[in-house]
Amino acid sequence: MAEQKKSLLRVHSYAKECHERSEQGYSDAALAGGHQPGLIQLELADKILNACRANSLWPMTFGIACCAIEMMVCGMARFDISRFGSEVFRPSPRQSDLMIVAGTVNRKLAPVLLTLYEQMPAPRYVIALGNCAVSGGPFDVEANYDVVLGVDKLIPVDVYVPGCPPRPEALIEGILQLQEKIAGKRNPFPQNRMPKGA
Amino acid sequence: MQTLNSYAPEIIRIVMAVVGGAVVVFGNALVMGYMERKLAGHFQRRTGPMEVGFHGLLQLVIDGIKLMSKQLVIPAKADKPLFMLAPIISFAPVFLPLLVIPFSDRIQGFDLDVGLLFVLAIASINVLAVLVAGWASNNKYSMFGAFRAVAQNVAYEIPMLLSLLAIVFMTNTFSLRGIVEAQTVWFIVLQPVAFIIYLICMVAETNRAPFDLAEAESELTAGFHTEYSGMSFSLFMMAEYTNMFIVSCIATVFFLGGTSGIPLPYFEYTGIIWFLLKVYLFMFFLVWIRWTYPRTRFDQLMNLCWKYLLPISLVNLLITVVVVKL
Amino acid sequence: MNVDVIEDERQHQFVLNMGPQHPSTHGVLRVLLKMEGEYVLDPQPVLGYVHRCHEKIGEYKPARAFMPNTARMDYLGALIYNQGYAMLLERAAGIEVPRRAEYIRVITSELNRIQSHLLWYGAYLLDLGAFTPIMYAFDDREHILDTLEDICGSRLTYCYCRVGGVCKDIDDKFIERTRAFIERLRGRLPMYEKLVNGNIIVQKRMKSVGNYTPELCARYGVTGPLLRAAGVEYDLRKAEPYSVYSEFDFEVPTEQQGDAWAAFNVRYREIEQSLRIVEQALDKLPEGEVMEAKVPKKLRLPQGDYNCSVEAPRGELSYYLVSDGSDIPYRIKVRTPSYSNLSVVPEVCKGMMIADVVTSMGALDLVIPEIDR
Amino acid sequence: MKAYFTELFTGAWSLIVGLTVTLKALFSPVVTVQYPRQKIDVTPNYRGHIDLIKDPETGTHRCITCGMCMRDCPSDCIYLEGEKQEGVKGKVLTLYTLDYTKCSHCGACVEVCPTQALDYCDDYEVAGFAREDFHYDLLKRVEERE
Repeated sequence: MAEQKKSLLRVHSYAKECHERSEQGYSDAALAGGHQPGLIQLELADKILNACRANSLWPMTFGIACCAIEMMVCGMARFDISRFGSEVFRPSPRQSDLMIVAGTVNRKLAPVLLTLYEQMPAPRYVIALGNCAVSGGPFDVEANYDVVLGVDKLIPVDVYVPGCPPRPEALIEGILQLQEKIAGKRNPFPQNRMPKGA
Repeated sequence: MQTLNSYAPEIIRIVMAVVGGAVVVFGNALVMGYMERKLAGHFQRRTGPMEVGFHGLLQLVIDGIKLMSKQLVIPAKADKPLFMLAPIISFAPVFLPLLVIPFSDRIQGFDLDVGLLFVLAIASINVLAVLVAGWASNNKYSMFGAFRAVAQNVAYEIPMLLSLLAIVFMTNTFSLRGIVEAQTVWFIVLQPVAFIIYLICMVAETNRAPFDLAEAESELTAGFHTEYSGMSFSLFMMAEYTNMFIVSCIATVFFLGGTSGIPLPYFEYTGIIWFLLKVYLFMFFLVWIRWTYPRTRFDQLMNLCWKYLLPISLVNLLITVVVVKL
Repeated sequence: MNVDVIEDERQHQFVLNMGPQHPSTHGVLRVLLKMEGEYVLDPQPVLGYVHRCHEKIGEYKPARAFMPNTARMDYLGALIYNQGYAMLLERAAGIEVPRRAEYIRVITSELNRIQSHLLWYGAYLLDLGAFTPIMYAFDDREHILDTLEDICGSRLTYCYCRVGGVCKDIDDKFIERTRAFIERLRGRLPMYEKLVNGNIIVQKRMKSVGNYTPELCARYGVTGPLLRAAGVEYDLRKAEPYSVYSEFDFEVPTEQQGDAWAAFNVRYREIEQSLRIVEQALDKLPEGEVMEAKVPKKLRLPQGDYNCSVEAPRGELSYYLVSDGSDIPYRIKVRTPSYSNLSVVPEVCKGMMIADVVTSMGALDLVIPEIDR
Repeated sequence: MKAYFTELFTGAWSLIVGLTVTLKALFSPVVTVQYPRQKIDVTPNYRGHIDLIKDPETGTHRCITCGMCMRDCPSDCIYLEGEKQEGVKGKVLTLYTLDYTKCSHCGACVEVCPTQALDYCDDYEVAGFAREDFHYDLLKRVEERE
């Protein structure tokens, strides 16, 4: 019984793959699948699909530390990312398109992060929210022995949002930039006209 | 030649019914999805979808297309055939109950003598789909969700049927049109207790909050559809919305007089406007309570059913029988 | 001995892994649940998913440079953590703090406590499956954050206290906004009572879930609202008044049942008490400097060990610092309340349904980075 | 039996009361700020990343290259270099880089500066596609500012 419990507790040790990735960065082979060109190229269809993907980014409920609170605030009444169609925080990675890494990733969490990223169906996007996720932040000091210095060493990151923690506006800006990256067109559209009744 | 002629109008009717059913299912999912997100927004004092199309009108269309274009993940240790089958089992039968629902005096697939039984029978296939989905996913959370859904649906079908039976005793017919026609006074006035019981059972049958134990987000991540992605997930969602539509239709037929309402001049199909209005009133209610109440616990849910709803609906049925038959 | 029993156990029991990514663990806590059906036989929390070497970093830097780290341990009670650490260093270096600075610390700390409780209130109801209260709670919370941002410069992880005072004086605008907020929140509380506290589903979900007896709390070192929910009137602000808390008139809310509902009520009533403290502090606010002038640039702490405890939103927080006479501490140890509070989970949540485990853990008001440090 | 019905009715009543609250919210105005179109007035005290102040008298920064900020920074995010130049008293700043991705907004650098050469800037909506985007060259920023 004790043995069984111990082995259960040891599941997420700093896996070999994570160690390699954080030392050397991720290899292209690790990323294949998500960004492979399709067999048939249909430009118009791609354009439409990309526009759709950009405007319905469903984030995963995956808060790690301080920035998670600002991520929650983003979904709340004041800032309300539902205006851009991304308030549907899905608890299951299978149904989400966007992983907002909101907080510090350490060696114990790194394999979990990888698993979650790989459980998300393609196309998937990652936003590194906050200094810890961008580069290790205030923990990138001599005494640090556990924090992974930047989540981009483990998984490919699309948009970086620095700050400690960033204001919710910065996260919205990050989502808008991600939309621009996906669809090539910046939301909101048209740029500076308020919709009536808002 | 003779036979073909006699069959031709029937074929047209079938085609029309199928097309109509598809329109209702997909249209309802879009309208309901939009309504839910927008209403949720305003219940919480925010705007909801806003930037995608005028006031976010295109949001649901875009979500649908996105879900279709997502990768379909099948977990390595899942039971593949069953895993693929579950969303289809859930989604395919939702067309059938729409056939017997009298949307107006003229719009009805066919008037079945046992319309009510037909609807309830088909509606319970959904729970099979949930069970299959939970089992095939090979995920403990899904499994929990599936078991809860089965227990819940089996339990709540009883008071639901009993409350509706009270009305069947009054009208002496199972035919939905017959029931609509029998209502000189809306049955909500004559049978308020049955109405309230039906209302509660309706929420439980569709697995909506506060009885959404099958997909209890904070306990079981996403419940029975934890492992489903992309299109199969959206099939589940569409089935859920259509089931909501169907139970609301039944409520309208049984308690709010179906198509009755102030007739509009020069319009033969005026009934459908009233009908849909009432249906969406129920849908609004479902959304309203979802964004107001917390979730109940599983044993409390069962308590509510066996200790309160079942005895009260039985008593209600007895009283109805005594009053009607004496 | 009995083979049948063991086989039986294997057939019926299984392990459910809740977390690290799970909506109701408030972060990346992982709980291993040994289950039989819906019932939890043995819950075991697994920690360390946000371990960020805070204490080790503290040993490498001058004592003063640890201040931003304190805010990141518990991001919801950042100002209280700041205050505690500043008080520790002042105690060690023998620095007097101006009275106005003490008052400002109390005002900001209590505002911080209110926002922490409001966030917990919303998040707890979210755990129970209600989506709307969290929106209303966050709406009120935004007002506090705006007010605090005006003087502290950030919304969440403030670094406001300094050794010997606070870094920025408050102005009339701040006082005005705070008073307006007190008015507003008092007007909103009846709405919460109608929507949540009176709701039968909420009461049914929370009542008699968890059993925190005073003995259990003493055994595991549980402090804060949970201890008060068990009937022990212990609040550091009253028990050993630090700062200027002895000058205010407030109550320590307690309940007797020791379940989730009692903890819920204690926290809810604490919001009202904190409002009272802020109001009195604003009335009594003395004039003067906010920063002691004679604070050395390089803070050398005399050799010895120092301790300082404050009442954080989640319980008793205490800092322990060993100094070898240089400006870099030899050792910093932080006793965080959530860690002790979490340790009762295996005992309290035994035999519960899985939904109750969620309720019970929500009542603990966990902040995971504070547990792992 | 009495308890049974009391619970039923009080429970039902509490549920109805709850519904009125949300219904009232449905008809009250929204509190959302339509962010990209409409912005909150962020307080002037907001702590963004640090910036060198442009002195209106001299038209340049006030940094004397003492390196206090670099030494006091808890997370080593500031790096600056200076060199002796002919005809100028003290050192002249030649490089001032800030690795914003490590900053924790503690304000140590701003407070320690003997000439008050540093201040927080108001950029609260920064995001980018690479982490190098946030390695700011403050000297260049102060020159580019009008």
